[in-house]
Amino acid sequence: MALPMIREIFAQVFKRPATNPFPARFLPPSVTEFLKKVGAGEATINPPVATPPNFRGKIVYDRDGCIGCNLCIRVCPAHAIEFIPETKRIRIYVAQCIFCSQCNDICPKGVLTMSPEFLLATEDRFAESQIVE
Amino acid sequence: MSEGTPTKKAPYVVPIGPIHPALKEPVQFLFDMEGEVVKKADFAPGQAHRGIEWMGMRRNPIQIIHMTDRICGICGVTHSFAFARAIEQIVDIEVPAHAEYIRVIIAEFERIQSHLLWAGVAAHELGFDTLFYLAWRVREEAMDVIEYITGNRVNYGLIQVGGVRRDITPEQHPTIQKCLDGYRDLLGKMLNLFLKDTTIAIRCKDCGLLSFEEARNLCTVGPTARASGVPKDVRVDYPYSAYGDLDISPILPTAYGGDINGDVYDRIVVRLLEVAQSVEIIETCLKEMPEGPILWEPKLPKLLSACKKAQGEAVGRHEAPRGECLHYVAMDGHEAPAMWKVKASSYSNLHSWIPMLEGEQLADVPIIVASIDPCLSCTDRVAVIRGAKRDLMTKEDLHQLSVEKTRRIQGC
Amino acid sequence: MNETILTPQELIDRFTTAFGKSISDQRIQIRAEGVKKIQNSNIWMTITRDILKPAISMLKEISYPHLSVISGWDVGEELRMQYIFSIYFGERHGEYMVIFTVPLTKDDLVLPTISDLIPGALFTEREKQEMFGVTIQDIPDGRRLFLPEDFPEGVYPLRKDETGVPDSMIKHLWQVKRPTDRPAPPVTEREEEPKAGAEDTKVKKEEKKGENPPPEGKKPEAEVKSDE
Amino acid sequence: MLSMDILLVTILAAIGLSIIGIALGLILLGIDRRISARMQARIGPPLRQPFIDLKKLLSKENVIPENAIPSLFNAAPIVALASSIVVLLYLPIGSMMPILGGYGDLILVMYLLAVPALAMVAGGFASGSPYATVGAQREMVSMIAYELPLASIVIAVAWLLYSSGVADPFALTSIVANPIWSLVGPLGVVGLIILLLTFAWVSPAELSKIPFDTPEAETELAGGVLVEYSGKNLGLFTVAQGVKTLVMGGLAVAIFFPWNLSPLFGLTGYVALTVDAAFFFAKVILLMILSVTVIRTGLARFRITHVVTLFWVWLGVAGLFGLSLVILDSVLRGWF
Repeated sequence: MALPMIREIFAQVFKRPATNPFPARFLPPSVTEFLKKVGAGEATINPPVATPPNFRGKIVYDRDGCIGCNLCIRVCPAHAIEFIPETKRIRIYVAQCIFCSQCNDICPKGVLTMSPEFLLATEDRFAESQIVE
Repeated sequence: MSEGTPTKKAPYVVPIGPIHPALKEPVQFLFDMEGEVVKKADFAPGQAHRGIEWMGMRRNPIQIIHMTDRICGICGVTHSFAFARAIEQIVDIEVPAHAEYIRVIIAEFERIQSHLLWAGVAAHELGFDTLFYLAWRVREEAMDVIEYITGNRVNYGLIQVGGVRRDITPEQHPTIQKCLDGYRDLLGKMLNLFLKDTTIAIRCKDCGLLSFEEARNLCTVGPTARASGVPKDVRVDYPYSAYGDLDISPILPTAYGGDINGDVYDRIVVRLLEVAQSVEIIETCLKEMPEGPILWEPKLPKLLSACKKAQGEAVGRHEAPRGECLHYVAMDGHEAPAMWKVKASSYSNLHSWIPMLEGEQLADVPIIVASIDPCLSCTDRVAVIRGAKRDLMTKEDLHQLSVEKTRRIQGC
Repeated sequence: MNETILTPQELIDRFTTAFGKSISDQRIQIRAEGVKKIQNSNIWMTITRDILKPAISMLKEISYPHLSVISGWDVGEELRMQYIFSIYFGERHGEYMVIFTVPLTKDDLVLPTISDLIPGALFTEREKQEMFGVTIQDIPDGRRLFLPEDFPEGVYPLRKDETGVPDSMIKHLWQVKRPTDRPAPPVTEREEEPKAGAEDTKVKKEEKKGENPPPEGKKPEAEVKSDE
Repeated sequence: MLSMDILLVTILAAIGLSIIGIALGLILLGIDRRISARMQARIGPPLRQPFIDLKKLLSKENVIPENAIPSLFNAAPIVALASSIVVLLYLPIGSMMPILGGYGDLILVMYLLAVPALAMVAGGFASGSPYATVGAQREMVSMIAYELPLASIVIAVAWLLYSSGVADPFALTSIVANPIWSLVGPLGVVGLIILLLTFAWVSPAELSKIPFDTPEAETELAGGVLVEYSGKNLGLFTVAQGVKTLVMGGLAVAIFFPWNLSPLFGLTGYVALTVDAAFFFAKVILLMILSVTVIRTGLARFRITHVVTLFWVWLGVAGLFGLSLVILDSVLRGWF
């Protein structure tokens, strides 16, 4: 019987695990409590694996530079962008955004960019953190 | 089976799916069993049909390009590649050669990560979780490079009608090369762990057989067809994109020295060797990449209006990790295509399940099902079937039920 | 696969000789990509329903075809079904595609099954039945493929006429529960761009005027179908 | 009066040992998971994870399927746990003699070892799910399969003790008192090593671990015999699994590695008991890592047909071969 894996696993025991311990280096008694503390600034998270340059994370919108041309709405595949007629500006629902950054490409004023931020999970898809306007 | 122990010969039905740990995707199987042997197999796909074609026929090509990224969770470039090729034929766009090479590089990285992902899933189906973790760990390297080039790990968003959206600059070459070197070193180890392991061999050899005729007549594609000896590889047969410039040949199980049996083992061989082939292709492409622009038309409004004017029909094909992927598109002077038909690679392969499964042991069902690397779709809400009644439950409903239940338990 | 390879034109000639008037609108679509610009070709032929099976048999004699998929296109007065094949696979750079378009009038949506010639066609024939409302005669397994059992009869999702998906079945998921009373955020008007970048902006503005401006509620606002 | 005292002490000791046994069993499961995770380049759960899991399971509701037989369905986990604990009471732990040592022997232990598996079979059939039924069938088949090699080990041990003139050759006390390695010559040592390796392959089967976890086969049967179990019942099965792991390790230690540390250091009294118990547990951990963790981490799952072939043909032959070597050895030594 050839079992090449046995050698492999013995070698692995003495190596460092590949896991990146996130969000804490050691399992806290309650992850929810821990994250609350992080929010309050009482604890720090063990950072996630770093993102490369030009990563497409949460969208950033410079409202004042926008000219309300609507091109972004025309190419958004997910209908995540809404036009606000009063101010001729847009509102982006991050929960519906698919992070294709097509709106960034088409924007004539360059007011839309992608930030490296990707820890966006929340319960409420219309929470303050999920709306960019 | 409250009537007691079924005797060895009594046929009984084992349902597997739509949701089952053996299936990573929703599909329902019904097996007529005799003891441990599958007598008759039937399956029903479409448990979570999303109507993507329907959605696409109400969007413009630039929007669809990003929707195609999301047809499959693993093939982030396959569908956009095939779709873009179809549109480019209708609009008569000449894609810069530089962009074609970048497309091929990403497509091959995708093949590497997809085959490694499959290898992990296959190992898991065999109850070999260690190999599953190992395969997925090394897959990360390819994912990281893909993220480095395109900006995202899964939905690359790289392809644009008429080219690609991001360049591969000379500064990026060392990182890519490092990853490729890593894979070249690793491949011997993977082949050893998968193909020399006795437990894998006894589980996979002569299991899930698909003969040459069956593979050809059932129109299978990709590694499933090649493992049965059908030398079908769009990259080789049909010169498209930068593949026409490359000197490659389809990988058959004979490349590992064995005969062609068309069993699960052969499918492992083909996929693992294709990883090596992909590494070669990427290296060649990096070396021979011509200079030039990356887009036919960088101004998107212009591109959109060019698409709107176009009329006609075309098919775009690409050899995805799972086999031929084909998009049929018809444009009739509107912004949205008049017809868009997506033929994903698994669509052609699912039929081969029936001849593979019948006569096999129940224990081999997961690995056989996984061996064609099925890729269906993964979004659905919970469907509750009680008797003849069938309704959908949303997250709110489920949450409400959990709250009620917790209260009930705490109460007593 | 041991026969000599026919060129696309030879193939068309053979078909027109054999079937004469039943074949129309034949064309070869050639494309060359990459650096070496090696050509690949797709052959399109419109054929009548009667010669569908003989044509496929003939294709089989030439080289066993790979049926990718049967597609369809509802052009309004008729349905066009495309049988998309590729032949000569396994030959390096030798493969080309053969696409038979079969037009069907809407009052006679019947097609013969080709699953006796190519067993793998069954899957896509089943799909055509449920998606386009085409009847495939003598189909060995006529069950639905992708649509759920409780999907209403007589609704064919890929049709564009009154048998298509009605508005009542469409849920606009992207709109669901979107806040409607959210106040617009204040905007600080900025003076028109000074120096750098002004050139670029002008170009883009012109473009916008020249081409068609973004539609505001022009196009049927795309809907997202529910996941069913 | 005196017998009443003994009875009381026995009962108290039995309860104490059961609790310790359950705790140690769960720790064993934790160690197994942790080591296995490290072998797979993961960090793995904390050692107390089985306790956390158990706490959660015990606080949940039992869900009984509509077409199950409730009485049998609910009795199965209790029987499984109880029988595992009873086996534990028959095992010598370090230098502490078994609590129930006087009431049974190795044969009884073998029977009792089969009971948890039988309970799972009964529970599986009672669940009324096709997965559980298939799982239960497989469990029965694999039980029958691994009994043969296990029996050859027991017979070899008993033969050795008997031929050396030890009274009560099947009693665990006498097995522990007379380390079998000291009773054999070189040929017998080879035979015993073969038997030890056989035992190392029987243990994971007895514990339904990969590659022998066909009855539970997650990817095929979604948990097999256990598919319908939830909440407290599943918790009981988890505990039984832990205790069984301890028992299998303890049995291996008692038969093959019965030595203690206390004579070496001249310790007596409670110190000796504690040291020996700790040493015993260390031996159990080591054996479990080698025969359960390594095998389950390094192999793929077998098909049930493979399990039968392996145990009936390969390990059956190996067991019988080891047994014959041991017998041959003692016969030869008897002659000279």
